[in-house]
Amino acid sequence: MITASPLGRRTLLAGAAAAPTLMTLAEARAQGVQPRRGGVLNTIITPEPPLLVLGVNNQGPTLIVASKIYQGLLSVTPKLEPTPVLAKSWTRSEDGLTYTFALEQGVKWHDGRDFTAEDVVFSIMKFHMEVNPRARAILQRIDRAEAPDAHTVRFTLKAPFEPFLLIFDVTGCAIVPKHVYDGTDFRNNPANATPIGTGPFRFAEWQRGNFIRLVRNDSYWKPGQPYLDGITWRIVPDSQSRALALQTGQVQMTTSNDIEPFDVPRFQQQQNLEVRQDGWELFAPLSWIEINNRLDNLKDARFRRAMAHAVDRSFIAQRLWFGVGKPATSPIASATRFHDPSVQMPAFNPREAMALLDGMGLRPNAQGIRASFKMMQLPYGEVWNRLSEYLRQAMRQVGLEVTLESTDVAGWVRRLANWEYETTINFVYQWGDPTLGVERTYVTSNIQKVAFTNTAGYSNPEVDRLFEAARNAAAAEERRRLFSEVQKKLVEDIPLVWLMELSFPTIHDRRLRNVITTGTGVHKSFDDVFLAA
Amino acid sequence: MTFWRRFARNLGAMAGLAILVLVALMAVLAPVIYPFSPWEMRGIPFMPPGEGGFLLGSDSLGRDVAAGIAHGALVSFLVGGVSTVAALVLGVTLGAVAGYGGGWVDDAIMRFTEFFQTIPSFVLAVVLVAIFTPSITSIVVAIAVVSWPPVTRVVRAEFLSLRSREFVQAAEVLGRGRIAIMVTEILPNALSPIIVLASLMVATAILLESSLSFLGLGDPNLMSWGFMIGSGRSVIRIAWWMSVFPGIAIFLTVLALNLVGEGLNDALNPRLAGRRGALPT
Amino acid sequence: MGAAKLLRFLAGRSVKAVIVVLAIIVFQFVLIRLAPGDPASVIAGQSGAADPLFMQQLRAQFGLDRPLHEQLLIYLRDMLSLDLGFSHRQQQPVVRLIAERLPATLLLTGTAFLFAVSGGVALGVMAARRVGRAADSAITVLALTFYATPIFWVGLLLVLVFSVWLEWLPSFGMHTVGAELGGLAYALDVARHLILPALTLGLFFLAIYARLARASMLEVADQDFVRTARAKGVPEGRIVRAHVLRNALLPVITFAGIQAGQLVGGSILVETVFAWPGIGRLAFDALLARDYATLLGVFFCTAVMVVVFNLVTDLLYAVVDPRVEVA
Amino acid sequence: MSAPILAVEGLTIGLPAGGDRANAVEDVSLAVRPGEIVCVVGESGSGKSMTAAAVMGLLPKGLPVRAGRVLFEGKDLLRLAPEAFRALRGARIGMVFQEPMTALNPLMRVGDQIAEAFRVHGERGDIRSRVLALLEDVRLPDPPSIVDAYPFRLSGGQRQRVMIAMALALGPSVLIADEPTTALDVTTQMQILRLIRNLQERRGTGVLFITHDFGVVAEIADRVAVMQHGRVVEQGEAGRVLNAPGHPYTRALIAAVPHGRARPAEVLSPEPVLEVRNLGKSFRRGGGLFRRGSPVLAVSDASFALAKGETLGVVGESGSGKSTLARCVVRLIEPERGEIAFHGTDLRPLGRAAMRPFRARIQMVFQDPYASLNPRRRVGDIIAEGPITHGMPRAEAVARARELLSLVQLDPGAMDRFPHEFSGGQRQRIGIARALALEPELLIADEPVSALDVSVQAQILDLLDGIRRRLRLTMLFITHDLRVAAQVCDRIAVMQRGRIVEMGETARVFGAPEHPYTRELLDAIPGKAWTPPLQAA
Repeated sequence: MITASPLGRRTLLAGAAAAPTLMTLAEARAQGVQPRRGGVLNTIITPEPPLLVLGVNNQGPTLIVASKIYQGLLSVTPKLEPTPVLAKSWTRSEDGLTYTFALEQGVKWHDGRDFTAEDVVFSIMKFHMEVNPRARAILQRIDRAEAPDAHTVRFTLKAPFEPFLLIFDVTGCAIVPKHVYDGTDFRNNPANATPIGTGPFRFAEWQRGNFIRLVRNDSYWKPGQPYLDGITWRIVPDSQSRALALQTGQVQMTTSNDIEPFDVPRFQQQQNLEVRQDGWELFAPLSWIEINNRLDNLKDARFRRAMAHAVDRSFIAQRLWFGVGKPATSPIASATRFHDPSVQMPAFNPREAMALLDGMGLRPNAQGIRASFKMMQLPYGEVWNRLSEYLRQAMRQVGLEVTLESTDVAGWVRRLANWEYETTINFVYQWGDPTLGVERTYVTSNIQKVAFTNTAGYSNPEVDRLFEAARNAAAAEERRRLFSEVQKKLVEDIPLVWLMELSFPTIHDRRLRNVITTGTGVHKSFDDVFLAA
Repeated sequence: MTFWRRFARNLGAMAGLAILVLVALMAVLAPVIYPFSPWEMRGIPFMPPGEGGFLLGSDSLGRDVAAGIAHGALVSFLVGGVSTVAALVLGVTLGAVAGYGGGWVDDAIMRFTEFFQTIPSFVLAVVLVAIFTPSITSIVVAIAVVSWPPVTRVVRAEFLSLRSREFVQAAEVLGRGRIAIMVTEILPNALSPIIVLASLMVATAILLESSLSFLGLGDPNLMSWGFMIGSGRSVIRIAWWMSVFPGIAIFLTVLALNLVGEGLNDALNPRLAGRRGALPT
Repeated sequence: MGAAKLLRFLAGRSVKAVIVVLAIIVFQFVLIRLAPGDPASVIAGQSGAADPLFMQQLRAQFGLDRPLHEQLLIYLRDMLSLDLGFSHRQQQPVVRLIAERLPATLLLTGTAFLFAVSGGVALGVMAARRVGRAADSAITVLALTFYATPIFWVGLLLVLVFSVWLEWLPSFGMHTVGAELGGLAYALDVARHLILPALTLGLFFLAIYARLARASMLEVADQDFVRTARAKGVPEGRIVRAHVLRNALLPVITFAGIQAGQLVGGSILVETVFAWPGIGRLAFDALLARDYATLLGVFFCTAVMVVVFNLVTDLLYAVVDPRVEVA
Repeated sequence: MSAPILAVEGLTIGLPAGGDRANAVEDVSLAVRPGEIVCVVGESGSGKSMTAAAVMGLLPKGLPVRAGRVLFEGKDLLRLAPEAFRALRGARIGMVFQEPMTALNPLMRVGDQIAEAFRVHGERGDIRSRVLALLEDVRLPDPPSIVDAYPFRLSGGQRQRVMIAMALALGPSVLIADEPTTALDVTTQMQILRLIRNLQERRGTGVLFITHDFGVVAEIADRVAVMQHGRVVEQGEAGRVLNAPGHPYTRALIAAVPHGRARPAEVLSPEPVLEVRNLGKSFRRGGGLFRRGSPVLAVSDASFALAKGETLGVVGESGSGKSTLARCVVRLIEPERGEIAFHGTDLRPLGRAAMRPFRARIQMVFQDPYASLNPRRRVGDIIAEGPITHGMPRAEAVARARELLSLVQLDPGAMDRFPHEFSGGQRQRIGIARALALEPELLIADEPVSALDVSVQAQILDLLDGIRRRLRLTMLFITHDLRVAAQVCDRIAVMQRGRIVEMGETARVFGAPEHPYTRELLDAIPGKAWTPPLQAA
């Protein structure tokens, strides 16, 4: 197992297991809990991010820390409805082509310069288009972007794109200062060492391998906020040490991969701490067994269906993830829009699996082996090694012999991208909308020699047509109908064996309030978070 | 005094041999005592030793630690043995040619050996395994590549001293070929230090394999002792037995090999052993 | 040893050292390029999104798009001005990165080495002087035990006993997280953190030195000049101190020179178990992240350390043994 | 006759179980009087060194003193408390050992090691000047530089002088010398013997001198004790024992001493088998990575001819190049200059393959019986190896080997046994059998008997002489012992520092040596004034 896992790839999101206890400002006052000003939040970041400029770097830890420094135009509720941030309000034209945003007045950059519409146009059309591959896929749909005045921005699309607003959260397109970046080499701009944003906290100090310290932005545009004096992220490479730091109160909050799944039950019993799994709705990572649909046996849907029947997903949820996250039921995660609960992938049924394999003529030999294939382990820490070890045993029960292949991150990505694998384990974010995060995995047009595309090589013209239609449909209801159809088709073809809707525990001191109130959880700006007495 | 009687006189060596036989027996009988794959999930995870039908407890997936240790023995011997043989073949050949050949051949080989010894052997092993992706073959190759230099040094020293011995010169005078002289005249007399070194190398190889598996560079399809310790490392607070028992297995095997090595050393060159001269106490 | 001769020796040896270090760097440079995947694929992997343009930009940024030999020449040229390149993973120049992490490794390996040599030789001498008696067999068994146990397992056991159960000592890191200590308090804190890792690394090498010292003492005890000393009526204690010990140290010094590299190898394991912020751990992470510049930087460092260490031991050997021509 | 200062009475020392006899030393009694040199002589394994070690209290652990007393200055050393005995050692009794090269601590200056003898026995004051005086006393050149030198800078002879200085530092009444000159060259040996005799006379020290060489006994002994298998078989005044030995073992030993009488030259035919012209060989010494070491001339400009059936002896001290010369002829060492004409063909430029046919016709017998046979191979294979390599079928070669065993007077049953099952003498016979297996015309013998006891030496020399005559062999005989050379060789070549300084008929060279070095060598033969009584038959 590779000890300090090089952070869970991008931030991983929990399905909304428990209903989000949305503590709005009013409710907090109503319960007589006055938001208290002051106090520094000590937390942990694992592993240490390379740098803190969103867009240039979109790795998990960067998103968590930098979302306190930068802000997006909008954010999302746990139900993935857009909410105002730097954009006070927005309107969409009748034909769904033009979006006009009215920006907040009097917002200042940390270096004192005024925040204007120019900054937004530059960030969207130049900065993220250049450095941010995920945003680029959506921003390329914009035909024109104009700033009629200092506080209005208008985007005109080439064609209607219903989920367009979901990209404007800070984790998608953080608004960066034009006067710092325009005309420079974004990746090597010296200003990257001291990030300048509009957010509630300013960059103060960074001791590599030790800690990152942000302090309150006194000229923050929301009056009286932020309540916290500052936030300090500690870098603690050893998992046992992180657990110890949380247990002894040295830190008041842990997020994402800080705490290993097997340690979570221990903290659920600790009275002064609260364990939350929600706050990942926008990301909704879904893990699955990626199958190379080009190879013998693996290209036969019956074989893949038998593999699906062989896997006990609730065992995985309970024994490997200790209840953090829940079994997957459909290619679209439950937290993502247009999830159709009526669609159910093949249940755990070893007998059915063996029947299917018999149907294919794959009889067990002397050692009881019907067929065998290789599985490339996912090199992201111990829990994934345990998962592939469990899958090998599960497949063996139905007569499928699995040989594991061990790799490290670089080797895994190269072999995945070059289709040099039989099966492996993978997980991808859904970014709130099937068009943004799900389509890329299943459409024929996206079969590329690049990681996180349709590397499985699944191709079904009917599915392509449905995804196309849903992408261009203007009305949400029309898209819902199309996506239900797609989910039924995919479950029937079962190109991949979906496993888990992953979740990540956010564990924090009970006195810390308003930690998780949005669909992005700990990736919000924390301007309304406070330490009660 | 026959070789065996001199070996038996060394109590430590006999103890070592006993342990080795036990471990070998465990490796052979593993499929009988535990007729299932060590990877199988037999019960509830994190069961302490003695409970839930687990002699030495269960690991994070409910697999039997005892079965793992039994099946792991074969892996350790396999890796240790094969890599040592490979290192010996390479080391002895280079050492012999350097020691007997002399001149620039000797210099070239020695520079090459020194070059290898300047790079920390464990670092090189890790890099090699990472490059050829962890599997039983890449581990054996990596261990062999880092453990041949000491063999070359020892064999070269032996050949250098034996080359000037008169029975070798006699063979030269008889007109025997260089290869014949190296193989039939010198090598048989250089065997005893090589045999002693071989037993110590198997021990070091097992240690190296367990270290590599501990860092996650082990063969994922082979339940090895190093792998068990590695997978138990992060849960050491709640399941200490996952790491402790495989460690004991490694310790006993490596200790046994060292003791046997010392026994062989005493038995093979009695001159050295006999001279346990009394040091002025 | 005259100053002139010393200088000539140092000059000769430093030329040889430079050649060896250069050879190692070139060898390593090519070797790590064989590893599947490259830094770009690591970043793509960790940011969860990528497209051909993104990969191409990254490769250009790391200069990976140029042919291998060109990259090597650039690296060697930069190396002359002690510019070891830029670490994309840690976003800082490799020289500064290593400068931050090297002291931790030097502290760890240095302490472990001193502990191992002094403890080992002391035990070896004691065992040799009581050969065959209880103390001798006890020390021999102890040495064999530590020689036979895997370093990381010893580390885990020490953590289990001393920090998990007894909670006397911290189980990780080089200083207490969050505690802003100054001066002496900081040193004490680091010392407390150093005990277990240094012990783990040291015990293994202590065992080697103990066995070596014992065998060497017994070997020297059989020499003729010891019999001569006894015939002169020299008391036993003085024989050991004045005659046997010094001659017995020669093989110990030689061995120390050869196995300097292994100490660094061992530090990878110890730094992993104890989360010790040294270059051993840095190299391992850099390898996984294909952070070539950092990895090569660490190899360069270890090569220099080993070569310098060999130089020192050879000099020490020449000082102790007048027969050695410092040629 | 004054009272003895050292008296050994009934000394018996046990051997560990499994030895070839019960005790190493059995009921030995002998005495040393002041100003007297008592020689204890015997072959290896006779227990002579063990007796000396017992007197000095340096017996190894496994050999218990079973009985007897060692009286010295009124005390029984065997019953003395260790601390009291230690105080005696070095002060009242001094000892000198056989191997000078390893007897001094390599890491300590010579002066300090001598000074230690003083300091350890409580001497204070200006020790350095006393050390310098001692070095002067033992006639070491330039004491001020030697006192600060490290041992490795000194020659064997010089180191032995330092050992003597150390032993006599505190004016002991008894000096024990365990074969002090055996490892030295003949000339150096003579100087050391004279030094001991001189010091002993001036200081009146009693000397117990252990040796195996009757020449040395004749040179310096006042009284002699002959030991065999741990017992003193005969003891008495030197002249009487040497010239009228009573005990049969003594008589046999003396008879085996090479008498040094020149043998009449026998040349079968004047036609030269081997002609060596201007042979030169130099070695590189030292030299690091960048500079070549200083060249040392091992053999320079050596020329000689060897007629059929003739035996040419090459004599000289160690380092004279005699061994290198022999090894050049048989191409074990590659000379840089000169010709080696064997029946007219120059062997020097021949490559390995071209040399093979000549290999069969030139063979060699080596010095150390314990190193010249491969311990891991059976005797039969060792002898048959030569013919098999040269194409003789195995069966025939084995039969030949069996014949040769009987030729060298060994029972054919030895074929299947291993070298370690034979004595030194027997192993040398096997070496000779191996050399003769290829029916060589020229035999090179490099110090073939130097490592053997005197009695065995004589048997091997007789065997060689018989074989030479019967097989009409030509021989090149290398030795440092002139008495052996005189007995065996037709002509003698004397070598000094790589050059042949004199060459001629044995009788002429021994009778009227021309070169001063030859005279010095002849003069240094110990006990040359004594001619051993001719043994009847």
